[in-house]
Amino acid sequence: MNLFASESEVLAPLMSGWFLEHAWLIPVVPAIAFALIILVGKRLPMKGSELGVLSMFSSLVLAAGAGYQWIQRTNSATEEQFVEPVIKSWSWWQSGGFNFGIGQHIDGLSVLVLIVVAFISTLVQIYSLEYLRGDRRYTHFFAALTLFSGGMLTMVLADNMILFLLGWEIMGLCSFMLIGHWWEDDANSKAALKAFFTVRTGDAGLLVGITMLYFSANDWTQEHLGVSGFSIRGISAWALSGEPNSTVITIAAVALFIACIGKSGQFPLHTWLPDAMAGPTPVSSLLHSSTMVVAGVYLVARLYPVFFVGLDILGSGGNLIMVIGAITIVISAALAFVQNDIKRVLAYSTVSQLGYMMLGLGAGAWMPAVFHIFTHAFFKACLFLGAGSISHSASHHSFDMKRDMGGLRKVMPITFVTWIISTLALCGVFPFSGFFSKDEIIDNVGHNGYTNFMIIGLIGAFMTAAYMTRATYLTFFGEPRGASAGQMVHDSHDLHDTHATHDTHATHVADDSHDSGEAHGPHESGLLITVPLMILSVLALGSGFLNATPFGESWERMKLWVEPRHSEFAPELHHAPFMWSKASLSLVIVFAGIAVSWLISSRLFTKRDPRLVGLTQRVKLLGLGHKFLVNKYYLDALYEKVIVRSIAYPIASAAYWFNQNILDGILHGLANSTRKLSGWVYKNIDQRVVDGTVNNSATFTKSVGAAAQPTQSGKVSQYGALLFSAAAVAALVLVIINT
Amino acid sequence: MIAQNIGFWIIAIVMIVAALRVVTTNNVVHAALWLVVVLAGAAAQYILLAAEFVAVTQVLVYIGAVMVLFLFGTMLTRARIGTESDLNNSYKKLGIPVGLVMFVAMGLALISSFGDEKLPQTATVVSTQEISDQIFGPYLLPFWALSVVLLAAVVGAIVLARKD
Amino acid sequence: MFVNQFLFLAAILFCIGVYGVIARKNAVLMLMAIELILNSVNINLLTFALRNGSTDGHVFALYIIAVAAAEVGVGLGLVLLVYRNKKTISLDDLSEMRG
Amino acid sequence: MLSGAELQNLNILAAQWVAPTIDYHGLAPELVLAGGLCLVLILDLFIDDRKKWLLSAISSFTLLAAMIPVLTLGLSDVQVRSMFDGRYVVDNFSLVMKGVFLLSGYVVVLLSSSHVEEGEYWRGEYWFLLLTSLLGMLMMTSSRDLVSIFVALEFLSIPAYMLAAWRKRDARSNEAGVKYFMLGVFASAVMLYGMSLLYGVTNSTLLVDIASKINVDGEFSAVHALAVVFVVVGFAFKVSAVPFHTWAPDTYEGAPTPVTAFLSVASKAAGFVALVVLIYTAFPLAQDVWQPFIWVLSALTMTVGNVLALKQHNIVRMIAYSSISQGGFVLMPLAVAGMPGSGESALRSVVLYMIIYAATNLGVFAVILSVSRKTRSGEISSFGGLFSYAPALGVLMTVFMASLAGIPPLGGWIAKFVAFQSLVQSQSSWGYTLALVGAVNSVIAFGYYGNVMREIWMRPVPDGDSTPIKTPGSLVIALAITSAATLIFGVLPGIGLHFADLAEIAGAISR
Amino acid sequence: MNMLQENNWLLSVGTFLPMVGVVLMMLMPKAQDQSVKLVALVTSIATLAVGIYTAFKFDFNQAEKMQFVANEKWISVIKSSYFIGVDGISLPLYLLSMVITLLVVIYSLDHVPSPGKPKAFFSLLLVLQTGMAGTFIAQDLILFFVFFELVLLPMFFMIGVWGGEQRQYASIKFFLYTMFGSALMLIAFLALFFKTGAESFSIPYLIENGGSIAKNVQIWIFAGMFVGFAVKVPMFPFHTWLPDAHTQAPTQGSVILAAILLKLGTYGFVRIALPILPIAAREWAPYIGGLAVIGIIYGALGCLAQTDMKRLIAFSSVAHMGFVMLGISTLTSFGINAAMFGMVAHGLITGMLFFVAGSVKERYHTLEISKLGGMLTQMPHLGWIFGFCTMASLGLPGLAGFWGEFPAILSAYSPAAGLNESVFRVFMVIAALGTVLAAAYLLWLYQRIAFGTPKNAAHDGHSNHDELHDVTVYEWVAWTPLLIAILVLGIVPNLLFKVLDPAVQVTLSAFGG
Repeated sequence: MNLFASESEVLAPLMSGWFLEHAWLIPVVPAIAFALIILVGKRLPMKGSELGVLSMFSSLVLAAGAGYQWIQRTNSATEEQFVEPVIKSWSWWQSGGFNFGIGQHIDGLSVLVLIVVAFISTLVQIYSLEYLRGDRRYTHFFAALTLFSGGMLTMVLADNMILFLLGWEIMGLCSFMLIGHWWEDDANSKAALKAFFTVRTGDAGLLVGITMLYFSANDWTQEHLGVSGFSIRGISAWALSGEPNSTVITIAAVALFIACIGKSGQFPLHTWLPDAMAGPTPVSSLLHSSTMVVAGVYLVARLYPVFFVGLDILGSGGNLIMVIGAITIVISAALAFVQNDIKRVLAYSTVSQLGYMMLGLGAGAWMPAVFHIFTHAFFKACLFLGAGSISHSASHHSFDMKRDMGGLRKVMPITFVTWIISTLALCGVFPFSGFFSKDEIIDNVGHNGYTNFMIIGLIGAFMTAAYMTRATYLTFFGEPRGASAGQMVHDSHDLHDTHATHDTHATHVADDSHDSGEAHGPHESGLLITVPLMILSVLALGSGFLNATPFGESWERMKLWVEPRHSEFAPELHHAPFMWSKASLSLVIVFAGIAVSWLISSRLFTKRDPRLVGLTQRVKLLGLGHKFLVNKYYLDALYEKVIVRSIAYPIASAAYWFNQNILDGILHGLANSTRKLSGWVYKNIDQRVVDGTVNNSATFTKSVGAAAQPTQSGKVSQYGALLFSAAAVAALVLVIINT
Repeated sequence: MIAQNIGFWIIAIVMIVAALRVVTTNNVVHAALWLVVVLAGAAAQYILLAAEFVAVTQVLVYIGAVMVLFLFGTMLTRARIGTESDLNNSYKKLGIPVGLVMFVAMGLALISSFGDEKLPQTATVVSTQEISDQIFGPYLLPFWALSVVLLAAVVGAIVLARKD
Repeated sequence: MFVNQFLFLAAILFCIGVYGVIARKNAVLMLMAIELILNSVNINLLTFALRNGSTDGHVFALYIIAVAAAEVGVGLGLVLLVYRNKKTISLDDLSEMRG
Repeated sequence: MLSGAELQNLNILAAQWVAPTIDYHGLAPELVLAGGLCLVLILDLFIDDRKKWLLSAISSFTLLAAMIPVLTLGLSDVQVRSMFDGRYVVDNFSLVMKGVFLLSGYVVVLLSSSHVEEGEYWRGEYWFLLLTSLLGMLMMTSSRDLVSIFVALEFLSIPAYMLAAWRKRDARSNEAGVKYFMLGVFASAVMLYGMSLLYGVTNSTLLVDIASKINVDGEFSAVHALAVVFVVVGFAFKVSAVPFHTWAPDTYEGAPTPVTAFLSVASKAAGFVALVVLIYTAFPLAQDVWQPFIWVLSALTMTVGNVLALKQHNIVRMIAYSSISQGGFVLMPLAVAGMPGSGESALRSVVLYMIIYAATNLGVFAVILSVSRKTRSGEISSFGGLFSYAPALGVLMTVFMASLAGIPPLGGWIAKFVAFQSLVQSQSSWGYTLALVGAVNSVIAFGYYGNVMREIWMRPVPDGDSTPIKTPGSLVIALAITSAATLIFGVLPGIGLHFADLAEIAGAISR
Repeated sequence: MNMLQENNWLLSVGTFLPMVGVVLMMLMPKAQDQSVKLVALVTSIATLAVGIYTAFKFDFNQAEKMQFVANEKWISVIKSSYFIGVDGISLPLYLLSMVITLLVVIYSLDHVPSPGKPKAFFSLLLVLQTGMAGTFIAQDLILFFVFFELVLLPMFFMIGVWGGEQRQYASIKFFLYTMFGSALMLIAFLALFFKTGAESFSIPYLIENGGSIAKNVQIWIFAGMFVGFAVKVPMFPFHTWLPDAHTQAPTQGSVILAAILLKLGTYGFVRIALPILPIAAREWAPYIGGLAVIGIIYGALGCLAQTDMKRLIAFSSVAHMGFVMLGISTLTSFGINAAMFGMVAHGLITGMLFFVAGSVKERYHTLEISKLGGMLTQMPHLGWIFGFCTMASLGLPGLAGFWGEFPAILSAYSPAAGLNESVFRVFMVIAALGTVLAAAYLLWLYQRIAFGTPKNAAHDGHSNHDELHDVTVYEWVAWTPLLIAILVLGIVPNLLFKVLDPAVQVTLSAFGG
């Protein structure tokens, strides 16, 4: 502490405020709400949901207040001054010289994520009021949702790793509860199991990492900062102090990163995430797009100094985080092409976007990556909720784009518009928010010298644009199919579509109270659904301007507020100067992706529709006069035959095959072989060897008895013989000894 | 001394032979008679060992009383007077090694401890008075006890042996 | 006379008695074999009495003779009892209880 | 060897015979008992058949009356009363053991009374022989010379031989008696040979003299070894140590059950008393012979007794093997009794073990007798479901079994504990090894004790007849005494240990 | 010290009060089942009241010192005395045993297992209580041993009489194992006694003097104790009695086994083995740690292989106690704190799981996992409670299980001075993997049992359908305290650590701080 005291005295005093000082209330509110919902929820008029919404809203207000005061705080600092985070900690328990604290660590990053989480949670809860109305476990759902938010908020403002871990695990638990919300079906509960288990697998890394960091850092932090080795601030400072042994910190960083891989669905542990779409759509929207999966990214951002030093970010030609991030981007984007399930497309897209964040963090592009967390949350939540809206009101609870959707732009205008905005944001089209974050990441990756990774990023951007366009086309354009065309529910669903049955399941119960009569045809969703969509789409459009690098320094508000200035607590990072040339390159790529995909999609899917065959023929013939269409036509064949058929599909399919058979296979194989191993160990080691020894010793005892029994022949002479011979032998032995 | 020695050896050999016959003969009555020979030989040896009173007691009690008991026992259990084939165990050879081992143990011990030690030359015969002084002095209590033992043996044996 | 000549006589009688006990199954003969052993003990005692010049051995021998008589009495009583119930005094046949 | 002059002296001594002084207070317990047995024998002649129950009452009163002088002796100021030149000694050790014999005799009388009344026994003679045997035991506790020990041994054995065959019509009982008798005679023959050698090499029958001459200057001849081994064999038979145990199961099984109780407790205890007396007063310096011998005996006894007990179906036979194995535990500390420092604790352990074992085992027989009155069976399986129709007996049997298995807080544990303590106290590898053997055996032992508990608690009633058992009053008293003793010794071991703390006799050995 | 001896009657009363209840019950006529239950209930409530009063009187500022010390003559010949007292280590376990007994009694009011005989059943329960409480307060090795063994018989009968189909085998196995261990332990105690000069069996005395025993002797003595305690814990490879005993025992028996009896072993390590024989402990620590992590992995694998719910929970005990032993093997105060916490937490959680398993068995008449399913549909409350316990058991932060597990792992990173760090770090990683496996088997269990649709085949048609009632009042009353405790200890672990820590520090003073 003394080391830095003199320095900070010179600098201007930082502003603080009630909201900053009491930020710890933010997770406490939902925690209390959770308990109340569990205890009295069912007796309340809205069955506890009002408590959830209210608590999230209060958290949002608190978070917003904290955000406002934080901005004031940063403004009160000088340009180069490190803005001290508002840290409060209390001792939670101590034992054996260990002091486990509880407290808050409020800085730009945490305030940012707090606001995002509270905001998205509020909207999702409002959305769920409608979406899950009448569900048999309505109260439980809100309880879990609230607890989830509480967990996430706890994790975000944790001042030490133990509290961090607590929040982290509570989220894992809630994800289990929420994914498995409709656990009557095996597939759902298995998905829940898989999700929690995969995440837990990564958590072993977190445990190891925390432990290693604690023991390596504790002495230093106690001496210099007077805090324990669990403290995030302490660890950060220690990592940058040049003190740590490079091996230790590297291993610790890798261990922590393993946890992030599990939580953030990075390659190769990403397979749980698409399966987790089995949960209700609001859950997907909240947990698996904008908040929970971001936890892994958040961990990297939070303990950035550790990773920075441990993995030698900026110091080498590439590192683990970047490699994993890059692989994830491509792999999952490719996968998104072959999905028919709209939520799965979004899920893979999430994975891919998380890959961007990781890539950015790995490449030293801290600010863009964090900013991407921010923007991504809005547009991805919007997309998911949009998908939910479609399924809820138009496709009769199906998520199958090919069979049950199409042409919905007309019936669901609001959903359509919000979807398009969010899609453009996701694709990174100027001026939608995604552009300002994703493009920045790619730009900075290149700027920091990782050209190869930048190219991968660009390829990813292309693919993103393409698959989103495909999905959009299938959903909103073309002619309505299946349920969206008013057909009745299919009784036999595809295998990987089972969750759809369960969204059905949910609302079947509600049919009597639900006036919209969804079975009668597609229509726009109610206000409780559309309003959140609209809010989110506005943010998807506008949030990018909070850090709009193209417009110069003065627009980079977020950087000012969030990015820690270089100090003992934060590594020094450089930003790529914005250049329109580079930006336009990526924009071109994005548009190319959209265009190509659009063309292919329209041709492909239209062609496949038997009712449109004639039309297609006519278009083909009439196309001579429409250069644009004609060109499309020629390219169409080319793309379809050469690119799509021979490259995209094989690659994507291969990736999917790889995913299903190799990665999942390995996972399942691991699970199976563990199960088999355990069976074998149990049968052979436990029952035969260990237990067998015991049982055999009993047998042995008995056989000794059997061997001794003949001495008991019942014949006096033999008894006498035994008596005398024993006496004789004893005498002989002792006589000889004593002679 | 020499005469005593000769006497010892003759009696000893007779005793051993007789003892062997006791344990090998196939006639119960013969066995009893061979036992008389052994007991008588023992009495003779006691005299050589200057224990007249014991020798007399031996003759009285053993040859006089115990042998009669044996013969009665033999008769009451209707053993045949002639030879019998069923007197021995099938595993009687087991007795030989046991006896031999025991003998080796005893022999080793006796040789190593007493070697060629000799008995006192001037053996005065222990008088009956000395013995009675002992019995009614320090060994009085066993004597009392013995009376109860014999009473119990008599009472018990009668109860067991009588028909009822 | 050597001490050992008496002692060995006793030892031999003892061992013959042991053989007899093991070899015989007729109860009366077994009792006789025991008498051999008891006599060997008496020879021992009297030898030592002479060797040590004390009378304790004599007293001891007398007690043994008396007890032996009692034992034979009890033994024959038991033999008779057995004979009455089983019509045999072959002790090998007395092996109803074993194991 | 001796000069003429010395012989002359002996003659003079003999000539000057004076009547030995007799401390009648010291002999009072024996005299009371002797009077009682004469009374029984005589009354038996005059009493009408229907009033024969009086004899059991007289017997039990005799035993309790004999306890009075034991108590007065214990309270008197004279610590040690020595008679007949030290051949008969009344010290605390002998008093404690006398008390044990008298009280267990009393319990045996209680056990016998209903049994004897109902069976076809010669009642008057039964009590007479029982008291005779007990008198022999009292004598054994005080005997300190070879002749007395030998006579006492026969004193207590001869009536017991006959009692074992007391169910005259029953071939098994006859067999039991004959086997016991034959083996008993073999063993006493061997023992006598050993005693003759002892007398030969030490020229004394007095144990203290033997002790002073047995190992004069560290030299230890082969005859000493032979003598010690043979003498120990004689008592090893009595305590049914393997391989001298063979009679025990057959005799226990065949003999009338109260007699079995008597044999397994009192007779065995008498064997231990003699063994202890010999080891502590006659052979303290011969430990190189008897320690290894007893070590082997103890290990064998525990193990063989246990493993054979596991296979038994008959409850009494199982108890027979169990008591063999318990004998092994009693022997355990004696295997290290000659080592520096552990003599005293070994003695304490043996005495305590005997006391507690007596209480527990008699209790077991009381339950067996009570139960067999209903089931008329000796099979272990006849105990099936006992708890359901006779909970009190079930619980008591459980208590006794658990005590035998050495489970706290029942008496058996402190007995085993003290035995282990003594072994460990020797701090020798012999001690540790035997302790391990004992530990393993105490676990095996639970196999059959637990089996009985399992029958009682967890199995159905074999014949479905679950009418309650009517226990005669005498058995109830016996059960009360034994169970109370078992519990009290376990919970407050200090009481038992108080009696077992007999420093003076151990004094000879604990250097 | 004088102040610490105030109210020293409290412990004796608390320990032996149940015996009064037993005597009362014994005196009662056979048929009066209701009054038997009443006596049992009243006795256990009174016992707990005394326990709470004890806690109230306990000076938490001196948690490191023995309090309510009573030292009376007992077996003076062998220098053993009735020496009792509690400190911060004992108190939580002492109280836990009382609480668990009361809850089990409450549960049993409605659930006397077949074949009935409530009088015997409640008597055994109360005898067990005395034994358990006594073990935790005994400060004399012999007294400790007596109490330690006192619990054997009641448990033997509880398994053997009221257990499942294989009950007789299981009960004998349980007994033989434990007896074997305690026989060796007894010899070790004796050796310890003589090697410290045969002065006293009192634990404080031995702690003072035990350290001076020669190293190789210490190692052997420790070996004896190790076997005794390890059987009870149970550690691999002495664990095979546990699944059988747990599976076959009646619910109440399983609960007590899991909640208290297993703790006797670990408590023995902490209270006796480590402080008295510090040098040997240091030598043994790597092996204990190794066996502990083997137990963690092995128990988890065993769980995965199970098809029986109760057996699975039983195997999970092996794994959880592995964490406890890992904590102990580090010989650091932190590790032992973790272990102590783990003991309490495991007691609460696994006890609760066994309660649930018992109720499942009662309703479905089977514990075959393949025949169960959809519990949440049929009995939502039971399902949620089960879920809660599952989560607690797999070490979810915020619930009690975590504070036993994670600190144990943490402590393994830096074991006490003199222990091989790299070995323990390997242990740490393996243990961390063990948490993954724990999640696997528990979640899988939960998924199979609670989720899905009910398999009606499990209870042959409709005949038993009416039995599928949700949690009953008795169950609620018995379980709520446990559930609350799991939660409260998870949120405020300091409640326990505050008490434990000073005492653990003192315990470890033999290791030089």
